Amino acid sequence: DLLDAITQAKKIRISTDLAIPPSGMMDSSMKPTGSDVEVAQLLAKDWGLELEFIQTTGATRIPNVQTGKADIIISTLSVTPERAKVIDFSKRYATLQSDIGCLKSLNVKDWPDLKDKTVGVSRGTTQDTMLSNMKDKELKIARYDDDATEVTAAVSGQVDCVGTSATIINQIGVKNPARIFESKIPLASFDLAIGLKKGEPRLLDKLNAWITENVKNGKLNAIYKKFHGVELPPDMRG
Amino acid sequence: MSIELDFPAVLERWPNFVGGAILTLELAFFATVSGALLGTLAAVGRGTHSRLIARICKVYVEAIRNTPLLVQIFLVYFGLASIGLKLSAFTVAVVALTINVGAYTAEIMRAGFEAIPRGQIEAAEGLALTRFQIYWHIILLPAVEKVYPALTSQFVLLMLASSVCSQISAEELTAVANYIQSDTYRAFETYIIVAVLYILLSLVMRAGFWGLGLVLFPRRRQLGTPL
Amino acid sequence: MGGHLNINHLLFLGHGALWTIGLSLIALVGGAAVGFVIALARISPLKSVRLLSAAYVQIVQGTPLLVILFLGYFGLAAIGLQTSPLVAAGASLTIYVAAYLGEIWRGSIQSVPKPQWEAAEGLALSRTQRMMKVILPQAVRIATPPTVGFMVQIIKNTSLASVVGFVELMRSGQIVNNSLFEPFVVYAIIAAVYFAMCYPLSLFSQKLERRMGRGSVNPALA
Amino acid sequence: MQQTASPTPIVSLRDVQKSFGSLKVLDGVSFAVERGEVLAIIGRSGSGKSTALRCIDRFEKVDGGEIIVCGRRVDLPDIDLRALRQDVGIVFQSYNLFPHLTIEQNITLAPCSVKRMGLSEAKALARKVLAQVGLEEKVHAYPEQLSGGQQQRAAIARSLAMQPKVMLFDEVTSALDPELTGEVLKVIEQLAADGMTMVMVTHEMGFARSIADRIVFMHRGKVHETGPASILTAPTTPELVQFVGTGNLKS
Amino acid sequence: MQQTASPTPIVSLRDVQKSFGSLKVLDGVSFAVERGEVLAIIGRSGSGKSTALRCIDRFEKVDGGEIIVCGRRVDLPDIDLRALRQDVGIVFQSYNLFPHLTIEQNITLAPCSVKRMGLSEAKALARKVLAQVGLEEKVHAYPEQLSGGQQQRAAIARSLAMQPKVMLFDEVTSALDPELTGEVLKVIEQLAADGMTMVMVTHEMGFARSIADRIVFMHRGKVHETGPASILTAPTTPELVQFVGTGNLKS
Ligand SMILES: Nc1ncnc2c1ncn2[C@@H]1O[C@H](COP(=O)(O)OP(=O)(O)OP(=O)(O)O)[C@@H](O)[C@H]1O
Ligand SMILES: Nc1ncnc2c1ncn2[C@@H]1O[C@H](COP(=O)(O)OP(=O)(O)OP(=O)(O)O)[C@@H](O)[C@H]1O
Ligand SMILES: [Mg+2]
Ligand SMILES: [Mg+2]
Repeated sequence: DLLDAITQAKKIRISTDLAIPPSGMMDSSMKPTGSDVEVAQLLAKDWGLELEFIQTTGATRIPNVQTGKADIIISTLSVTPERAKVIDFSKRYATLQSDIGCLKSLNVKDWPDLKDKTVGVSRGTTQDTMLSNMKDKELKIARYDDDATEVTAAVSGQVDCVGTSATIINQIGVKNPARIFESKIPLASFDLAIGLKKGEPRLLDKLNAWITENVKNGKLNAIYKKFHGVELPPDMRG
Repeated sequence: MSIELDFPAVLERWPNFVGGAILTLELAFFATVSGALLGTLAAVGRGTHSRLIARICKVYVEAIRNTPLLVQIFLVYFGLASIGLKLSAFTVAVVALTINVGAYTAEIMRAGFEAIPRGQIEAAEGLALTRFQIYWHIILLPAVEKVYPALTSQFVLLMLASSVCSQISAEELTAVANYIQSDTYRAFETYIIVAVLYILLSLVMRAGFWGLGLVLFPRRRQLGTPL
Repeated sequence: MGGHLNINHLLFLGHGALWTIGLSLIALVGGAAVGFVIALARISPLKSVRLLSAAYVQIVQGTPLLVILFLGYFGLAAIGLQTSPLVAAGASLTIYVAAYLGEIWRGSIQSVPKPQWEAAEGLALSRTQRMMKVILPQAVRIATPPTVGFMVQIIKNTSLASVVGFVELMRSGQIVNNSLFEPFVVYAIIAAVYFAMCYPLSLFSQKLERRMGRGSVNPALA
Repeated sequence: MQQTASPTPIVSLRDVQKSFGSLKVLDGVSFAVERGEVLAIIGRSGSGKSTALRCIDRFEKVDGGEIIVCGRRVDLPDIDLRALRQDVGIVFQSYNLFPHLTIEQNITLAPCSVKRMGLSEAKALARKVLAQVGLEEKVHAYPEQLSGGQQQRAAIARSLAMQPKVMLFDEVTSALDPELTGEVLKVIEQLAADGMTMVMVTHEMGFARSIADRIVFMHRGKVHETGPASILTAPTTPELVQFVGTGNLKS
Repeated sequence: MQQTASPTPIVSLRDVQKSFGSLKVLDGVSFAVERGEVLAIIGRSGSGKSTALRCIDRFEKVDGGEIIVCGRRVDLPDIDLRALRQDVGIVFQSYNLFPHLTIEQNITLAPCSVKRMGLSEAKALARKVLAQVGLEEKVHAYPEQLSGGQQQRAAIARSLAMQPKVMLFDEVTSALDPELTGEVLKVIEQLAADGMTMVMVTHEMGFARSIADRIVFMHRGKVHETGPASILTAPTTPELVQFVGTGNLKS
């Protein structure tokens, strides 16, 4: 099975999108970095394997493992029942806190205040799905292809509100001090898990064991804190 | 087959697909109409005696034809917002696509203008028609007729290229596909459906152009000459 | 995240530009070879061959390149054919380019005036001799400007190969932008690099066009 | 070079010079056309016949000399081109009908656009000029549905509809076979009988002889011989002798 | 319809039928050409002259009737086209020289490719046929550097180089002015004097009269009158009277 194949090749191929900061991105010397990147590196080191990143775009993360181009996905995959029909998920290795962030000067306290404001999101993210399902709240949603475009939309004034992780919300003010954004309404916390092809129970068990161990020893929490500025939620810190 | 295809799971989102396809068609329609106008003007501009106007038109055509559409869209979308002009994604998409296809249309139309035999223009000059009357009555329609297949292809390509508008939050067909496939993780089913829809849309457009050709070129209709 | 544009970013972009050039070359060489066959098939005396090639052209021209690339890479893998990204991208681009070049060249071949075909026939030349010695040398002159014009479009369209994992110019720009969040700077650079690659070709095609004294009617891509 | 000096010529060229690049095409051409006169310009290929004709309607700018048409100085840069062309009708060898318009639309276009004539009036006019050239039944046909001779007659009708004071013809029959040529020449004969002033470049020696009041024989950009039609039967210069000689092969 | 029955005609058409769609273009055409004979086909535009000529070299398939050329049944589907065309040379109104090749290359192409002649031998042949048409000095020129008459003569030379048994000419002079026409007709006269079998469609009545052994007058897809050149001066059918009558306008 896949686990044997990996062990035999002494190499693990991990599907990661390197254009979704702060989980996957490039540092100033154009080396991969980010929370997912370090998780992947930790995993490869622990298992004594060589690590190969399969560069993907958001849309091709899943087909890469489905068709055997990559072994697993570590790329801010959040778990939903719908998606679980198509691939298997490990236990969560992190959670992602998402908020509605708005221009600081904007008087937004609760959902009704968002009426006739446009909320920018990254298309196809779980934030997108959540907001889209809130039919009763009469939200106007602008979907961008990735976080960078979403941030640019906020920076340039195309939108005054965004639905994304707290880390990204803070990034907007850094880019344009005239438009500082802050978290206004907590949206949800999503579980992030490692994705793999269906029907690989041995690999799945091994991943789960590895996650349990590294949650316990605090390594995953350290990585998360380094990039997201906050700790994992208490119930995950063991 | 290493994966199971489950089309019904994706097809149950058909209203989204239809919505996306309609938006794609709308984008293509408006950009085609205004792009045809802009391109024709630019083609006329390139042929004027005013050096300045000809130069401006040439720079426009070359700058657009040699840079990617995506970059153009970003520059219009974020550029306009940065100077405080907040237009809807749809408007921006139409504007950017118009600017883009206008440049290609200009080149095609120029070829059409040049394909009008000199004798036709001299005959019109001999009849004392003004420059504008000559363009309007003698050059425009026959030129369009000559390059109609190229124009048609160009506008179908524009429709296909409008997929990059998903980047600036226009909910056209590709955007819908991205949304659905990241929601369901059923990329294959989604892409196959999208491919079929795009082929259908291109057939719809070609049929539309065929019909328009019947109206525009009464002579062909009357004599039964195919385009 | 954040930070300023530095030499590493530029090197990264340069690396992406090299891939863009490489992919373009593959697309053009492969597309030209297959496109030539398509062009001949489109004017074949056999109706079935004509219909098949026409259907091929119609379908490929109606499908976005992105979808072709996706199905070429993941679709083949799904039915058990593992291909490397390079092979998949090469094959998909070839399929795509061939449909367009095939059409451009068919038009050029058919635009060689009918009397030329008849004159060659009247001299008892065989079908191949007529094609090789009389028709193609003339068609090449007609076909060159639209072909070069189309090459410009291909250079820009290779950006879609990012879907199969290529970090070519556009994708490398996206990656840089997503770590810098400086879209205006990054995209201006990308636009400039594309312009530097495409404009010489555009100029060349215009020169050819002018030398031959005719306008090129190329079904160019957006 | 003999020049027919007479009261008020409707067209007159004096010492006209014209070069294309380094090629001198017209080298001091002078002739004049009286009201109601028919002038035929003959000469071998490349001798400058078409160029001379085109200069009269200012399709070419001249480099020197003087051209006066209906009292207008055509050689000057500030000439009112559109006024000139309302007075002058020109018909080319390649008929240049507008292929996307019906014969009627071809004819009514200029009267409606230029003279602001009403559509119904223009249509009546179209019928009148088409009758003049014997093409009444073709008003609604498109040019490509007509034979060459019919197309050429329609082109003449289109010019006539602008009621020009002088008509220029440039080898209007040389693309036609003998029978179609006959049709067109009959129309021109009729125009001549009606008193239209005409300048025609032609290869039809027989026709030139029978219809032209005066012949201008051009050779290498100069008017080499000029005189009444009889010079064709009794040419004096060796060049005209040779030219008429080869021309006879056509007969 | 009179048919010249005689020993072994090199070209013979018997009751040839040909339609384009619903248009009957050839309606039972029969005539024959003897070895060394010069046949001129005349008739008004659209009467089917070109079509008849094209059928002889099988550029058109016939619907019925029989065509025999150099002993080959051209009407049958299994004809060896390339063998036929080695025996028949055809020259069109639009000279159709290959613009991308020099005159020499135009001429040597077929002998080298079809007859597998050596290049030096082919070049010598090119010089010979060019001498025949008086164009020796143009061997290395490209077609566009030649005048119309020269191009047409080069096209004739190209056909001659294949040493055909019969030559077909379709209005080879009608795109030319009288002087250039003269050049080409001289070449054809010389060929006739050398005994070449020729079928020519022509509008040059004078030329047809002086060179043709026999005239075929076509009218509405039929051979309406046929006979020696003298029928042109004494036509018997009203159609030929009318045709020659209008043709006279050309002289
Ligand atoms: N626009 C032009 N540019 C350059 N040369 C030209 C141009 N028009 C005509 N010529 C040259 O000028 C000369 C005279 O041309 P023109 O057409 O007046 O001759 P023509 O007497 O009408 O001959 P033909 O009987 O063949 O029509 C020719 O040598 C021709 O090549
Ligand atoms: N390929 C074709 N398809 C349809 N109709 C044709 C075709 N070729 C010729 N015809 C028609 O057949 C008729 C005879 O044509 P053909 O060319 O033989 O006439 P022609 O006697 O050579 O006339 P011309 O003197 O004008 O050359 C014409 O009415 C013509 O329109
Ligand atoms: Mg002329
Ligand atoms: Mg003919």
